[in-house]
Amino acid sequence: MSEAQAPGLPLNRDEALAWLRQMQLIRRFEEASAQAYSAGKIRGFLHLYIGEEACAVGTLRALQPDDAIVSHYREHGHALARGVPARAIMAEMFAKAEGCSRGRGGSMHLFDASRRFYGGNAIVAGGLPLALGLALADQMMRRPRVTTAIFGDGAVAEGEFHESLNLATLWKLPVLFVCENNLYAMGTALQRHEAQVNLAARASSYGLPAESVDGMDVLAVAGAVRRAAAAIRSGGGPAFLELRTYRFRAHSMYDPELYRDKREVEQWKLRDPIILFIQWMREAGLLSTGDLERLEREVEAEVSDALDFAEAGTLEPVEDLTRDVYTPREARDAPR
Amino acid sequence: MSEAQAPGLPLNRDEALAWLRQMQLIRRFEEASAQAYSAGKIRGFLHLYIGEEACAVGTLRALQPDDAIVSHYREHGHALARGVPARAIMAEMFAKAEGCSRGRGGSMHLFDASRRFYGGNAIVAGGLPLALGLALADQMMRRPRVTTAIFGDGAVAEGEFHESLNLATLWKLPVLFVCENNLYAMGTALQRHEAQVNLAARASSYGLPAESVDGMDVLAVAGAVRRAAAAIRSGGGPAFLELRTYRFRAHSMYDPELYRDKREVEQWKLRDPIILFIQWMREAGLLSTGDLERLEREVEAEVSDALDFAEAGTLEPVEDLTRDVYTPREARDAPR
Amino acid sequence: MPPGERKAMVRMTYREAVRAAVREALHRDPRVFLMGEDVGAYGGCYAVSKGCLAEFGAERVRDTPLCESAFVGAGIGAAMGGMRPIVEIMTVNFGLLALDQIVNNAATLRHMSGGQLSVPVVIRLATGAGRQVAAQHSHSFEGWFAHIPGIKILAPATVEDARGMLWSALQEPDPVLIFEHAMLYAMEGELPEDAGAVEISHAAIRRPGRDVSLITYGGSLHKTLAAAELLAREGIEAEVVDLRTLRPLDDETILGSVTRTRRAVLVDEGWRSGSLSAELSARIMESAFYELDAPVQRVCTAEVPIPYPKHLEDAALPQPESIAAAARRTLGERHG
Amino acid sequence: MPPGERKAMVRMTYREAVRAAVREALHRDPRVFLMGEDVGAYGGCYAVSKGCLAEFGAERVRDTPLCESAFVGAGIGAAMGGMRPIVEIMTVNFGLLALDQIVNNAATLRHMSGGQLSVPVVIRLATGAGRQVAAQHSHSFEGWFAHIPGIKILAPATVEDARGMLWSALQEPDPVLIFEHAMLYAMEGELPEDAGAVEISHAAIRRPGRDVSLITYGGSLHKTLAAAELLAREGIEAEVVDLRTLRPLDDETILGSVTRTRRAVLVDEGWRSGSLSAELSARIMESAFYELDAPVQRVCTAEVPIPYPKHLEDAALPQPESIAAAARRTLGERHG
Ligand SMILES: Cc1ncc(C[n+]2csc(CCOP(=O)(O)OP(=O)(O)O)c2C)c(N)n1
Ligand SMILES: Cc1ncc(C[n+]2csc(CCOP(=O)(O)OP(=O)(O)O)c2C)c(N)n1
Ligand SMILES: [Mg+2]
Ligand SMILES: [Mg+2]
Repeated sequence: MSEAQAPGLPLNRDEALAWLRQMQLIRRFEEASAQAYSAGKIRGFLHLYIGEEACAVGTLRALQPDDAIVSHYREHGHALARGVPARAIMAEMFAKAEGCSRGRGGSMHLFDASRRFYGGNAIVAGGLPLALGLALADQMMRRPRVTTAIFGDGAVAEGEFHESLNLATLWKLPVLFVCENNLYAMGTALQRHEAQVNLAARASSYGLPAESVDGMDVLAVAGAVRRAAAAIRSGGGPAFLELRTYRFRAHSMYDPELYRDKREVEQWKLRDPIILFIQWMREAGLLSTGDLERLEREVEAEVSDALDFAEAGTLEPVEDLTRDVYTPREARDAPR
Repeated sequence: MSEAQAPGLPLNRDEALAWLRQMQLIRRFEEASAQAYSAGKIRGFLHLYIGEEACAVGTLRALQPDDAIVSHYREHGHALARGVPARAIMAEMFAKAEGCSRGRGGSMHLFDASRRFYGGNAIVAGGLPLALGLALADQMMRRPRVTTAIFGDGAVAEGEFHESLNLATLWKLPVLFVCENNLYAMGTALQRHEAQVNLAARASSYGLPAESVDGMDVLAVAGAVRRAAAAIRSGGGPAFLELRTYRFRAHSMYDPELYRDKREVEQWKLRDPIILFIQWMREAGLLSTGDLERLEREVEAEVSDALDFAEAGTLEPVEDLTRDVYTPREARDAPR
Repeated sequence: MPPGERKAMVRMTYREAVRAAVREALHRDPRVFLMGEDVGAYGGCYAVSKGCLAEFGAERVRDTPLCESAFVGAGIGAAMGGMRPIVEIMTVNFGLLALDQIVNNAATLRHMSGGQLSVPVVIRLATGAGRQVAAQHSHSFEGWFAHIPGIKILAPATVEDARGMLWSALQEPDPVLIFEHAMLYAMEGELPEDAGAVEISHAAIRRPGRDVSLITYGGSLHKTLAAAELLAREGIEAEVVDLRTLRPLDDETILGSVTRTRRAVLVDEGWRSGSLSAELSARIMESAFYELDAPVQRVCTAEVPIPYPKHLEDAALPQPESIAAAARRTLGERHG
Repeated sequence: MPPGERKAMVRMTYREAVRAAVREALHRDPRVFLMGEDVGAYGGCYAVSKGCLAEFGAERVRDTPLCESAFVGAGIGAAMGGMRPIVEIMTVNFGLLALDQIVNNAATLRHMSGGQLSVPVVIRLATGAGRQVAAQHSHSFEGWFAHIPGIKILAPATVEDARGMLWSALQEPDPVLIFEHAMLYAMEGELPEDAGAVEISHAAIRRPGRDVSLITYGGSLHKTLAAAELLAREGIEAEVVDLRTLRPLDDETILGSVTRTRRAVLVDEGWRSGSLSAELSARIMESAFYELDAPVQRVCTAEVPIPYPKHLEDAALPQPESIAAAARRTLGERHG
């Protein structure tokens, strides 16, 4: 974690604690989700993010509030790091109307327009073109914003990835492509789905700046995102970051994990991003006695509040089933 | 045309004459098609190949009879160079049942299963996945064949291009990707549709051998294709060739050519592939007096025979309209 | 307008009417831009946007690479970002490459986000057969797309609707697809000089009649009107209904007409099985069964990839004579 | 089999039946191979092909990258090249990404080549809702795909058909799509130990009855049978028809049943407008209008992207009670 220790790194104690807290919140939130899933409170597909927390926190912390985020279906971490309340996310997964998508989307479809969090997209690579469009709108309206598209290594094989990188580069769109390379697309290992396993090299062939970053190191991620976003914001066109990470859990709750070796997982756990960050904070003298216990208590309380909130939530009335397929009349008539 | 003069180049006088004849046949055939189009004998879309003859002849002459070809909609030249009779192609464009696709396909959909000529595909990049499959069949059946996919520069932006290059490289499929880069996709110049205008560089990012070749030099094309095909045939996996060429005519008969400068066209005509090859043959002492006139007469006769044949052809009976949507019973019951 | 004064009328083609609509939109609303393959330098593959690049510049008239999924997705994203994109897909045949974006994103984002997101994108697509461009360029999928909840579908059949539907579509908060039948572009009509937006929620009775309802839209309207002429000569007064909007359907006008005439013929250029006409037939079955004097008839396209030859293409499509014959069948008892 | 002897029966799930069919095909025909996302190391996203990689090796059980268009196209090409591919698309929702290949290639190649080419590819897709996987994973497009001429569509609803349809599909010279409803995989049934291929051109009467025909297929069959049970308790004898093959439809069985019962309810999980039920209704209108005692009713899915919450998903889909209610409506006079 060399960079963080370099003089001038903008990370003071409060910030470091906030980042750590967020990583822990994601971890705890995910563990609670898995339990709620086993208890039948959460249904459908649930894709856990455990192990990848540094990617979400590093990326989202380095962006501005009016930047847009387009994520995929493994996005609880991104939503939390963006500031979507844990309550709203948990309620969403409990299928409650108080959820951030009114309960209609569930785990794979978290939305929060007020935070410019545009999903929650469950077609692999399907969010990339949307990110292009959001960025194009900013470019045409001369708004100095960055749109970040987050996706996995599996998305890189899809045609939409290619079309999007070409178009973004050609039009110099303010898009940051963030690929969370966790080495597997479901059960298919990177070298079995990509002819070119160096994803930054793959991306740079489009002529946009591309870099590989240690996705277990929140400071490295944040540094790379901050630099890339600054360049994009000042008109430099799109950039690509490969975050090298690993999911500690199965692909989804259905996955029997036949395709990888337990030892490989254990090996990666030695690089747990939360532990690494705690170590760094300790070494940098940013963690005082009691900090950790306090954070853990706070996070625990926040997650259990989210669970209570979700539990207490209400179901959307059946009569509203087809509401919002098209814009309801009330909303149409309101001044836009 | 350095390479052709290198000692040991396998091109004797007879071959050279045959190649020249084919290039001239394509040119003359195309001119006659344009006239037939103006006369209303050919309808629909007609995409002329004039200026690109060296690509077709160089490529097809370097392949084996049991290799497969998957072409796009600007494919008269490929079909002719493959040996599909001029009669059958002209009859096809005249919508006659004697045409190589029974008259049903027209200019964009030439097929000849007996010559393993698989179209004639009019969805840009849509033929690439088919080529993968044909090659996969050969690979699995241990047949030492090469499948060549021919497409334009415009196809490179499509998702199917990307998916196909990745999959072919990953599976080491015996596919030769031949991109006829004529610098325009309809009215969109290369630098306006590709972020990376060096298409060989684009392709090589997948990790397959890729080369740019002077597409106006039939010997250069043939040499590159022969080398690539040999490597593929011996199990080396796919390869990519960019043939740098230019179409002398409009994109299709509808195109008013608003997007390019007449001078640019004139400039390229100075590198007319037929003239260049004649010059080379002269310098190499392979062209005798009278050869050219004789070839021209032969070609003229062949084209006019094709026109007569097409004119005399018959229309498919209306009753057969829906025949072959599914395999007819007779064909099903025949031993397969 | 003072009584007795006539509005100044102008003659223009359907193509010119669409162009006028595009230009009006670009003038009136700075959020509007046009994007698609060859809409700029080439002038549009049907010359609809000819001159627009020069008039509005490359930022607002954007040539895209060949990447239907990415640029349609970018249109969706730009709409979410506050723009009002007009995305042109050359023909609906290539639109299949963008179907994921249309179905999984444009059509679902509002509902699945609990009403938070709005996708005011307008997609224009050419459709239909008749130009002998064969099996990959001739299909009519507008009725098929009408299956998808969350999008609206318009099919202007007259110069007036070609002129007026675009602006209305741009006022919609939800995605709208406008299908322009390629055979109509050259059709001429008269319009008031100041013609502008038309309403887009009602079907229109293009010819009143009491004996049988002929219900159709788009390119088939004119064949159906011709059929009504044929029938008139036999003393049969056919009412011709132009659906105009294919989703949502204007049940009131449709059922009103059928209830009056007690007989109906449904005409569309989709393949018969699963055609829009099937949906209309089912609705009439459900809501006007007891009003019917004869079973409803359909005249659709033969279930075959459209072949190139004119005689076969004609035979595959609805024609005035086949429409009139179906009408006569519904009147069997009287006109057997 | 000697009289009096009973065939040995085995119990298995629908999933096991599909697996047995896949294994049988791989054993019997060396041209058969299985390809798709995660069919190998992961064991299939629905565990259908679990164990097949180990049994047949990586050449015949091929994990693909995420690239639906390329691997479906490769299946089409391999079929043309003499193989008999079974291509698995995880769900039809992702199948939209491969629609260009299916519609523009698989469905057209035979006809447009004048009958020269054969595309004996089998594509298996999961379909349907019920697992709370929301708006991008739950849709039923099999009825919609049945609009496309040139392909055949099967929908096995029973363990016997899951076991037997695959081999029959592989004997077809034309492309066949097999839709497996995701809710059926866990369903158990009894089969003769030596169960094998079943014919695939006829619908089946799963329960005879004389009062009303309930016509359905796939996942809805079991809900429809449950509805028939409900009705039986009220003295209504419903006949339940399982379409089995959605394209081409078995008009004889369908119309035969309706002509006998004079009433019909059509049930499918597609959205109502433009559903397969619309096509059935139109056919009944055209061929059995005078035999009907009441208007045909449809029970389809509400026109909404399927929402995540169980109560809303249930409300969106056909259910035994709504099916029974529709049947009662057709019997209005007697059972108002
Ligand atoms: C177009 C499409 N194809 C297949 C799937 C099924 N699927 C869901 S996630 C996934 C793997 C994606 O892997 P990756 O992009 O690496 O993301 P990760 O899950 O590793 O975070 C697959 C195949 C899908 N959702 N969309
Ligand atoms: C998917 C698709 N999009 C658009 C078109 C319309 N179209 C036909 S040819 C063409 C340009 C293709 O250019 P290129 O690949 O360079 O081939 P060239 O015509 O130059 O030989 C376009 C846009 C199409 N046929 N298919
Ligand atoms: Mg991954
Ligand atoms: Mg080109």
